[in-house]
Amino acid sequence: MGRKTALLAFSVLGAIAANWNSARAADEIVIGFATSTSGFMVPYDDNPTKMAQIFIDDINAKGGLLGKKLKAVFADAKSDRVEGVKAAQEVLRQGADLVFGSCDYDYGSPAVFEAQKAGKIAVYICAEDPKAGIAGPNAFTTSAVAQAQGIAMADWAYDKKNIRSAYVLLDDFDEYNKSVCAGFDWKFPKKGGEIVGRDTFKNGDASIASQVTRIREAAAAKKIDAIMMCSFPPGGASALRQIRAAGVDLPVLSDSAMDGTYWLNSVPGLTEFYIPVAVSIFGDDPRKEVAALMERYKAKFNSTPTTNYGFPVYAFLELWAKAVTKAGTIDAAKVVAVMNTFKDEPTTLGPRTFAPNQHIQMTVPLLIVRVSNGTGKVIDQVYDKEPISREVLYRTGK
Amino acid sequence: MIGFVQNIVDALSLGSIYALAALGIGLLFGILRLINFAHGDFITIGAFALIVPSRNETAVMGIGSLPFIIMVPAVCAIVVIAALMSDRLVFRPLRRASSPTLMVASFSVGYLIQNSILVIFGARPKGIDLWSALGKQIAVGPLRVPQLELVTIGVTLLLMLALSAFLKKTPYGMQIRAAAEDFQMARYLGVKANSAIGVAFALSGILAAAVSLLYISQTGTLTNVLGVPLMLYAFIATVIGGMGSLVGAVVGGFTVGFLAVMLQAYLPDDLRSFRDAFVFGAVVLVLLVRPAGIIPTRALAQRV
Amino acid sequence: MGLLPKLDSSGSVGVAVAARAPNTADSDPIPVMESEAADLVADDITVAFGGLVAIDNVTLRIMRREILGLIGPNGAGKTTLVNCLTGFQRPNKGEIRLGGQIASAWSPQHFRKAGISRTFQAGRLFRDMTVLENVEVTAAGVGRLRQASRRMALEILDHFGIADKAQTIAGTLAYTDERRVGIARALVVAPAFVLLDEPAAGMTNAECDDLMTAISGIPDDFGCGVLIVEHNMRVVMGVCRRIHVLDSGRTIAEGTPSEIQTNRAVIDAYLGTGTPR
Amino acid sequence: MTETPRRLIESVWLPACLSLALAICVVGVQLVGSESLRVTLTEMLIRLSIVVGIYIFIGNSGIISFGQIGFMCIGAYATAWATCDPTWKQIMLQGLPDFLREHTYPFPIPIALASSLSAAVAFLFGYTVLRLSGIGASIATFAFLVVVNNVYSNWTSVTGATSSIVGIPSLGGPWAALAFSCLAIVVASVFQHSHFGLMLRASRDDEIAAKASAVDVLKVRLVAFVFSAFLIGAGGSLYAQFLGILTPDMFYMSLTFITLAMLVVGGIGSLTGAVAGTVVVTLIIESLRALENGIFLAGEKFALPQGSQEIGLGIAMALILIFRPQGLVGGFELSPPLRLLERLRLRLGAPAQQSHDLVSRGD
Repeated sequence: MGRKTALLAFSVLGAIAANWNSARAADEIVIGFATSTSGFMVPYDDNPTKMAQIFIDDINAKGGLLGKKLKAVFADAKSDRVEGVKAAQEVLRQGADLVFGSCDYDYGSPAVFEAQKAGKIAVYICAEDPKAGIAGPNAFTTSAVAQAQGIAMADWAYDKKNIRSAYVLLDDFDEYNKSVCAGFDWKFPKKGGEIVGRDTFKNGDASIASQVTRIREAAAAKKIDAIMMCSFPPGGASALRQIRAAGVDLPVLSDSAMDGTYWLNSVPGLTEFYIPVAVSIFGDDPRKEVAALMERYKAKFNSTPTTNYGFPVYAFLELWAKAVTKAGTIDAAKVVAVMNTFKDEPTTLGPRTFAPNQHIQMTVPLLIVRVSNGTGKVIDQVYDKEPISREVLYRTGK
Repeated sequence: MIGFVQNIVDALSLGSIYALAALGIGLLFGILRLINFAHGDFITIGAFALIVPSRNETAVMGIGSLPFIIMVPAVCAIVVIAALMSDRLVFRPLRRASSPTLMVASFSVGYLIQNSILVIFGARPKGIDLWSALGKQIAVGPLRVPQLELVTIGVTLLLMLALSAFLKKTPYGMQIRAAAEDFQMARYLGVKANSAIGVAFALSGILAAAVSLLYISQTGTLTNVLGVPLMLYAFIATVIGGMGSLVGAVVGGFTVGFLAVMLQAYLPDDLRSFRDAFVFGAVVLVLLVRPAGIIPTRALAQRV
Repeated sequence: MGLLPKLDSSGSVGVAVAARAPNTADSDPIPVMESEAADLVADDITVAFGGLVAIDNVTLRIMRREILGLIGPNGAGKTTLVNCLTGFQRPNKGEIRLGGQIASAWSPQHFRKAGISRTFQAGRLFRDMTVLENVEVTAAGVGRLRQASRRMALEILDHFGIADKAQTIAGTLAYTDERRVGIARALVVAPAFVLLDEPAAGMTNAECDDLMTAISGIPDDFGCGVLIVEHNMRVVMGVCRRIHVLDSGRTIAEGTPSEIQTNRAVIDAYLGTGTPR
Repeated sequence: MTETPRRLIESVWLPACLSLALAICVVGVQLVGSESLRVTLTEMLIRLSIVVGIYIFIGNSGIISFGQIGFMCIGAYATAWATCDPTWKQIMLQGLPDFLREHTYPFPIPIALASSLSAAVAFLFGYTVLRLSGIGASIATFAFLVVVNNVYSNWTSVTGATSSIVGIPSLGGPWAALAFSCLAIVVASVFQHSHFGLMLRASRDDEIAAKASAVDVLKVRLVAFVFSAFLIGAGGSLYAQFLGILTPDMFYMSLTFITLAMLVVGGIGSLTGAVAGTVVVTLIIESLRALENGIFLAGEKFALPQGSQEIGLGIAMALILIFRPQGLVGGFELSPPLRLLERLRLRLGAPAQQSHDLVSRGD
């Protein structure tokens, strides 16, 4: 039995292997996507992958880069870490010069490390974990640190909304949420605000009844101006529904992961809900170029971006193209060397900065979106340039 | 003090949901010795039955927009059909299989359901609004109780009474009880095993549908794995309550609900993140003190 | 072929010799001396399950090298008493003593290591294991080395004439073979006492005859005392010198077979609940 | 044939055959030379050592444990503690004891640390709960999994909580994994042929009768549990070194269920089953993935729709169980063709060494 199975295994694996083929034309620059097109990561990876294709179209329409056309190749990372490694190997075999890994730091890292090992530039397609900025000499992420969102909320709430006391509700299910709250926890007291209470829940909790009870008790004992909720759908939406159902009408400040309208049915009649985003997908982004980008996305894919997470990759690719042009080569080391010198380099989404040990944005301009009546509206813009300390970034030394 | 009473109500409400889910698992375990890991996915089916199948990001209510009197039976019917199909296609051919085999088979069924939903509805979580009016609160003295919690507790009591009346008063119910007590003996006495089991699957389907509706009206969000944590808590509840005992399943459900809510409410700040470790640690303690569960059944007692 | 082999008067090879000299290299944890002090005693024990009293102030003594019968109508508490004497049930009151030591709180495996073994009504063989392994387990359990265990198991199987089935999976055995393996399993590693729970259940008369011969030989061949719980009166009357009668958890009579057969209380007890087989 | 060489052959045959089959796979893949296949094979071999580790406890004791993957988590993190860069640990894992925080250790110390820590935890936990039987014990092990996951997901100063740990140096490719899975197989085989294995299987078949046969059920279960945790801890260590990145959620429900499914699909009662189940389930997954990516047949590209891999796996597992409720090998164990060996020996007048067929009913 064992031997038969082994033989069978061998022959099938052989057959699978024989199906691989690789080819790269000399006049092409290949961009590999080792992102997920199946499984639970799809909602995160889908939009940015599409946005990158728009960039490729734009460049090719202009005649390419260094006289070569850009070509996209794809391999499904299947929302699985080990598959991520294999997807990276697959796109590398197809000649990828730049490899995108999954949006999430945990799920993107296997592919990013694999591509770096092959000496290529490797990019998390939208990870906001600060660690994605120090994942290696050739590793980048397109986004800004999650802390920036909490900081933006603290700035705006204190300065513009006159919020002086806040209650922090953290979904400690994952890193992203903790980072957002860490930014808020750092900035809000610094501005003079007071955090009057805090509590945690987990994204999958069936009920947050006791957390709501505690918020109500805290509100009865002391004045609370707003709740800062660090979470993401579905748990964040569910928590918001329960908070509102319990008659807690305080303003709720949140993060970019709560962007989009797809979950709004969960909280009928939601008002007084505020999020920081890089780009508004509600059709009212104040920047003309961004609005135009949105139109091109609609035209190409016949759908609007679901969240703002699709956009930063475009800005990143602009920088990369600029660096390639400047270096006159696609050699990773030379391109990275140029990118490391970018300081407040303009892009469609605003200025971007890299440094040898900082391949993530520390500060970006963020829009404040108010959600009400089932849609969002840009009401303000925040650009906090204060350097974030290491303790806040990596949440060390409590 | 008010906070404490409030926590009791919260715990009763959460406990109710776990108890209903545990009843569904306990019912099948009693008869088949099947730990139905797919039960949570029946709950998921009930939730997705409400909306129009589509991969669009915004969910559109289908059955969920029908009047209450049609919507509830329709959701129940869909879950019952799913439960009966899983019995017919998978569990019936496995009647004589060992319990690990049954368990892994039920896990396969659940995996299949989760991934089919993923393919049909897409991976992005969906938001829907079911009975948000129930979220309104009733003031009872200084206490403010969400109607939904009262409804949840009420529905649970009602379903428990209805189930126990069904099991005690109807011929099918008696067959199920006989089968739960001693399956082989019940067979000798002429209980038609497959139909009794079919009825039990249908009942567990109705219980799952009830959990779906109560749960969704509370959370308003749909994902393809929403039933999994419910199932796990319910599974724990069934065992510490006393495997195979329906009263035990209910008692276990409330125990787990109370543990979760009270620990969340009264653990100190630093330890609150470790709530689940405490809940499950307590589960182990309950088992060590009462290995056969809080309400042990004769059927499972080890006989020398 | 009969159920059990006829034994010659000197007893069988190896096994019996080993049985008579149990204290060799790796000795039993409790040295059992052949004197009154080595008896297995249930002293005035009571067992209650919730409100239900299963055993009520029962005293019973099994001596080395005797065969004691334990009878009584269904529900009299016979199996509960056997459970108490083998560690499966702790008495609520009273003590179990072995050779003067108090054994009430011992675990079942402690009892077995101390030389008290039992069979079960339902057979309870290890169904997925071979016959040899079924018997070997006990030798392993009391701490014999692997080689020794296997040798002892083979010897006892040989003694009961089932060595040829050593590699058969126990779950596939015929009913009578199952019984033989059960008894062989109880007699491996020279127990001081063996408690047989309804060994004759479901047997034909001819099979019962073989069984009686075998049981009668146990005290001499293995040097141990036997307690036999049995409904079949022919078997009980045929092999026992002494009989203990329980009814509703109480001792109602004790004596020789002929005394028991004429005892008024015993006859009432049986007529009250049905006819003895 | 005399008793001793026969027993020797019996206990050597099984691990030798299984290891040989796996070695052939590795050599084959190395010859084909596909990087992705190498990754797939390495992952399969690591999983194999995990499934075999699980088998040691579940297969022999009959207690379904949901907790064994918790030991993988413990082993993997222990490895990270021993191998990651000290400057990184000083920032992220300040709660570690000095000897871990300030140093890195070369192979094989991380693996030794991983397996002994797992084994120690298994001893403490097992000693407390293995007096439970059946479903109660299963739930206790499940609770163990949840507690381990919860603690590792929140103990920021020691595990980095949900934050991933990166920079674990990688250890070899398929060869290291092969060595480990062979080691696991040998340990499992030795255990199964030992006295402890015998007594444990007796308690699996009938706990009451085992007690009456002087078996200290708690003790034998505990021994198996600790052995199992030891191997699984080592497997976790290997997995951490294979992937280079760690988060607690990797070692939770889905891995628990997939490994249990591998064991049950293969046949819970035999080591051959554990190996066959792992290989077959991996093959099903990989074939479906390949089909989903599309294969070329006669110049035409055929591809299954997205999601058919998961759905196909669910259906395939259900079908296997329906048609073979005892698992693929149904409790059969590869055992030496003794009769054939005997005949050969008689004919040749010398002990035979090689043979190529026969599956016969084993333990």
